[in-house]
This record gives sequence, C-alpha cells and structure tokens, in this order.
Amino acid sequence: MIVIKVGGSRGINYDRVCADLSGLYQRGEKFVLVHGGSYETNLLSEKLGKPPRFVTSASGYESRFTDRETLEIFSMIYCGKMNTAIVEKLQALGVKAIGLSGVDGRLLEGVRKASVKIIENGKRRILHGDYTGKVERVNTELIHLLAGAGYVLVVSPPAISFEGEAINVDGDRAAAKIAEALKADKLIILSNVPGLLRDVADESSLVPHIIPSQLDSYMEIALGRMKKKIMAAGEALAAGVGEVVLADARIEQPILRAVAGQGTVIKA
Amino acid sequence: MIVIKVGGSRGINYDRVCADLSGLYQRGEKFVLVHGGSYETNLLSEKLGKPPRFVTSASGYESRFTDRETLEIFSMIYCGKMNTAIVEKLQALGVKAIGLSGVDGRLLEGVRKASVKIIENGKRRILHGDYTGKVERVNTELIHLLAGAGYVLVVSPPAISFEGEAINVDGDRAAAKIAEALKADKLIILSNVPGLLRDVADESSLVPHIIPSQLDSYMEIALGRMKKKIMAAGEALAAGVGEVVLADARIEQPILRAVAGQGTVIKA
Amino acid sequence: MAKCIECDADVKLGSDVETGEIVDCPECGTELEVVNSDPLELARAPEEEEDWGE
Amino acid sequence: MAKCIECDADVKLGSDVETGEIVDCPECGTELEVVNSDPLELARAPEEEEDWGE
Repeated sequence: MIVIKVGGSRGINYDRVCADLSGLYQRGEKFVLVHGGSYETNLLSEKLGKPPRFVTSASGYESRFTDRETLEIFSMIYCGKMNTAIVEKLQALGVKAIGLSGVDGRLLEGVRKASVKIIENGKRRILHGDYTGKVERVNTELIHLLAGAGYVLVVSPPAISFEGEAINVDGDRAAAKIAEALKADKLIILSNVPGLLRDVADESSLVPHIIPSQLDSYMEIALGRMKKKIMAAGEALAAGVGEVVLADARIEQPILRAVAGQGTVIKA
Repeated sequence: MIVIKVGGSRGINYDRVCADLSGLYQRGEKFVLVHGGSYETNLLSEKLGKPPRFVTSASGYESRFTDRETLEIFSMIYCGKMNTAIVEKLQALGVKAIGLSGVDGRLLEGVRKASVKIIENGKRRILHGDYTGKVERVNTELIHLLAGAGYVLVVSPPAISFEGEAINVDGDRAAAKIAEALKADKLIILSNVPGLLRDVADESSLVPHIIPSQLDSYMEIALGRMKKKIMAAGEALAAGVGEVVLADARIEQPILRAVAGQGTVIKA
Repeated sequence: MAKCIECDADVKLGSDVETGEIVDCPECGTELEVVNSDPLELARAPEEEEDWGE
Repeated sequence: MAKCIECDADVKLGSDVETGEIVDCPECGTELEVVNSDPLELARAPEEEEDWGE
C-alpha cells in the first residue's frame, strides 16, 4: 500500500499525475491519493474579495487563518473543484475512483484549535474563530470497505473535529496519518520542488537520501512548507511507515519516478 | 427505504432539514438524501463574472447551459460548499453521513447530450459544448456497500457520462432514478413551494392527492421547475416506487411532515 | 444562397443569419444547422431527444 | 492600568494596545490576553500546543 500526497501549488499537472496513477492501478498496485488545493483557494479568495490571511505562529509556523467563510471557500476548491476533477480524470482513464473529504464518514477526525497565537506587525496576538486542527484518527474501516470493493480513494481536507465541525488540516500530515493507519509501505509527497534542497535557489542541490535518525538535523535547511513535509515524514516513519519520498510533481511520470526513488528518499 | 430530494433554491433551511433527518436516523429509518444548489450556483456565477445562462428548449424546457467553466462553478457549490456543509451538519447531529457526487464511483452514470436546441430571441439555435445529460444507471452496489455499513448517503449532481465526463443532470430526475434503483417505498421532493398548486400565486390552492393515472393531466398546471418534478414523479411511479410526495422545505419539520403526507401525495 | 445537404434544394437565408442557427429546408423539411455563416456552411442538425440538465 | 489575573500585580499597557494582544505579567510571567481594550479586560491566554492547519 502506498499513500501519495500531491500538493495544490501552482504548476502541478494533474493530467500527468492521473496518467501515472492509472498505470499503478492497471498494475494492481494499492494506493490512496491525498491532494491539495492551496493555490486555487488563494485565487478564489481574492476573486471573492476575501484575500487569504496567512499567519505565523510564535515558532515560525505559517498557516492559513481559517474562519467560517474561509472554510467555505476552502471546501469549494478542495472538495468541489479539485476533488471532482481528479476523480473525473481517473474515471475517464478506467480507474474506479471515489472522492471523499475528511468530513465524509469522519474519514479524518481530530482536535480543533479554535484560537491561534500569532506574531503580526511585531505584536503577539490571539486570533479566535479559527477552524484549523490536527488529524488524530483515521477511519480505516471505511477505507478498507471501499478499497476492498476495488475503489481507489481520492482524499482531501478538510477533516472533522470530534464535535463535528469541519477543520482545515495540513494535507502532508494528514497523508502521514493515513499512511500510519494503513501501515503503508511508502508515503510519497509530491510538490513543486524536486525534494529537499540544500540551497533552495539551486534545484540541483537535491539531498538524495536521508537516514531517519538524521532527519531532525535537516530541519534547519527546510524552509516554509518543506518544514511541514519533513515533520510529516518524521511522524510517518516513527509510526512504522517503511519509506518516505519527497519528490517533484511537475516532471514527466512524477509518481512512477518517485516510487522508483527519484527525489529525497528517507529510509533506513 | 425513502429517497429524499431537497432543492437548492432560496429560503430552504438546511438546519431544519438535517434536524429531521437526524430524527429519521435515530428511528432507524433507511434513507438517501439528494440535494440541490442552484441558487448559490447562480450567486457564485455572478460574483465570478460568468452569469448563469438559462436556455429554453423547443418544448419549453428550461435548463442551465453548462459549459466546462460553468461545470466547475457548479461543482464548487454542489460538491464543495453544499455537500460538505450538509454532511458536517448531519455528523454534528450524530448521523454517520457520507457525501458523494454522481462522479464518485460512477454513482450516477448516463448519457451526455453535447449540444442542445434552444429558442433565443425568437431564433432556433444549437449550442455545442454543453455538459448536461440524463442519469441512466445508478451504482446500487456502492449504495448498499455503504448503507450496509451504517452510512447515510448525501448525494449531489453532477453525474458522469459513460465516457467519463462530469455532466449536469436534473436533481429531481436523478432522485427518481435512485428511488427506482433502490425500489424505494417513497420519493419525497422538497422545494420552496407547498407542492403542486392550482394557482401559483395562491399557496392555499394545493392539490393534496393525485392518482398516478391522472398525473399527466396535471402537467398543464405545472409551471417551470414543477414540470420537471411531475416528470420525475411519473418516472419513479412507473418504475415501481410506491409513493411520491411533493412538499415544502421551508416549514418546520419539513421532512417529518412530508413523510406523514403533508403536500401533494401521488399514490394509487 | 446555400444548398440543402439532404435534397440539394436552395435554402434562402436572411442576411442576419448567425452561426448555430437552425433552418428547415423548404423542400424536404430537414432541420439544418448553420455551421458557418461566412462562408455559409450547412450541416444536418443533430437529432434531439427530449430535454435534460438542471 | 490593569491587574494580572494570576497574581493581581499591575500590568502596564501601551495606549496602542489592541483587543486580542498578548502581554506577559511583569511579576509572575503569566501570558495574558487583552480580551477587551476599552474598558481594559485581561484573561489568561489559552494554552498553546504546537501548530497545525494548512
């Protein structure tokens, strides 16, 4: 079983991603796809006159402040536009795909953190009414029920809090949780970079291989969203997932190459 | 088994709808919910600078001209905003809800009609590139798989063509097809009118009961969208569904009252 | 002046004819689609089952 | 001037203090949230686990 997370940033070609997935499917490979949608969410937010508000926590962690209205725009892109289009593409390629968000059947359930401490214009502040959280439980029965009937799951945030509120969660770490719950052999995280780079400006400075025990030391060279991917990789490996690959979604055959180890392979 | 279709027009209170559904669920009643989203789709289309284009066919049938861009806006509302919010509300009320569109697992499959003959400014014209169609096959195995595991399905258009393209379909007639496929006892269609009215301007002119054999004769007094509901009712009854109720979604306990026969009951 | 696809009869079209318009052949009654208004091009209009879509 | 919730010490706040701002009590160091800036009202700032959200 492989869990594949494909980001939603600019320049990611979902036609190529779906073509590769159809190849895996025809070969009988079991996998779950988790996808993002942040770039398109930003575009729609701007168009609807509610520009996205990114906040930085005390520990330098950047996230989207998600009030109720933002959550609706988030769902319109992740669950509406992206999820439906990916399932449609896969179905047209003969893959029995089915799209679910974390809210559906409480596939991804977790704790909501209703307020967040941020640094803004040098001031420490608390923002209330934030619908963000962390996945703590994965409904593996639902996954096995559908996978057992031959369906391929295409999963997207949001998740749902134990009280039953939709919550924005980090897609990479949600994918890590799914990989953990399914005891996956591999977790592949594809985004718009070749993998972990020593120098962000130099795409050839790829770190090809990392041993799990040294992973934390690489945290310093990881910037922005890559920090979360390293965090997600660590969590997956610690929970028994065999291998994590951080790879490039923009190239030809992105998934087949990542499965073959092209990118940053984190493995004992 | 009851199939319940709730429209997406203005003034429909989904909190009340979900409270009723939770009541049915607690009583162990089996049901599938099909929901609409036309009003919000129109709003979003306007905001995104692509106002909805409604066309009327030679036989006076009104539908939304659905090119590719419209289909995306349609999915953002039906699959994104509405479906996720309804599943969230039901989950918060303790209902094991799961949201699917017709594209997911080819739940609703049918024929795409890529061009439509319309009358516009008195001229007969053909519009190409229309992603609309009709549901011909319902994936009952998928419904039984999930319902059998205790899940409540919350279904929304679009459907998917046999070639694997998402298609806009009429929600009332899709609900009739689901009722037919599940051999449902009842099909309930809730909208923003009390039922079939003799005089559209007079909400007290409700037709309380119609015998299926006389249904066609009532087609004349049905205007606009009600025409489609009568058409959907006829198709469901002809296919063996025991009873169809056309009822008001705006009142208190809309579903419990409709199940009890408040509205236009079409039954032998 | 355009020719009917079916029976080759002349089909008179107004100057304001638009692409996508439907005209009936005056001779054989076939429904014709103005596939192109300049230069004028006709084709058989696609068969029309009853209506669908939301 | 406002009072610390925990140790009742005086907490000096600038005139530009905004609702939602966090200040530390100079005496006991408790993190306090400016729940209201006019009239001034303080509360203990909620505990903060590490970060989440996309």
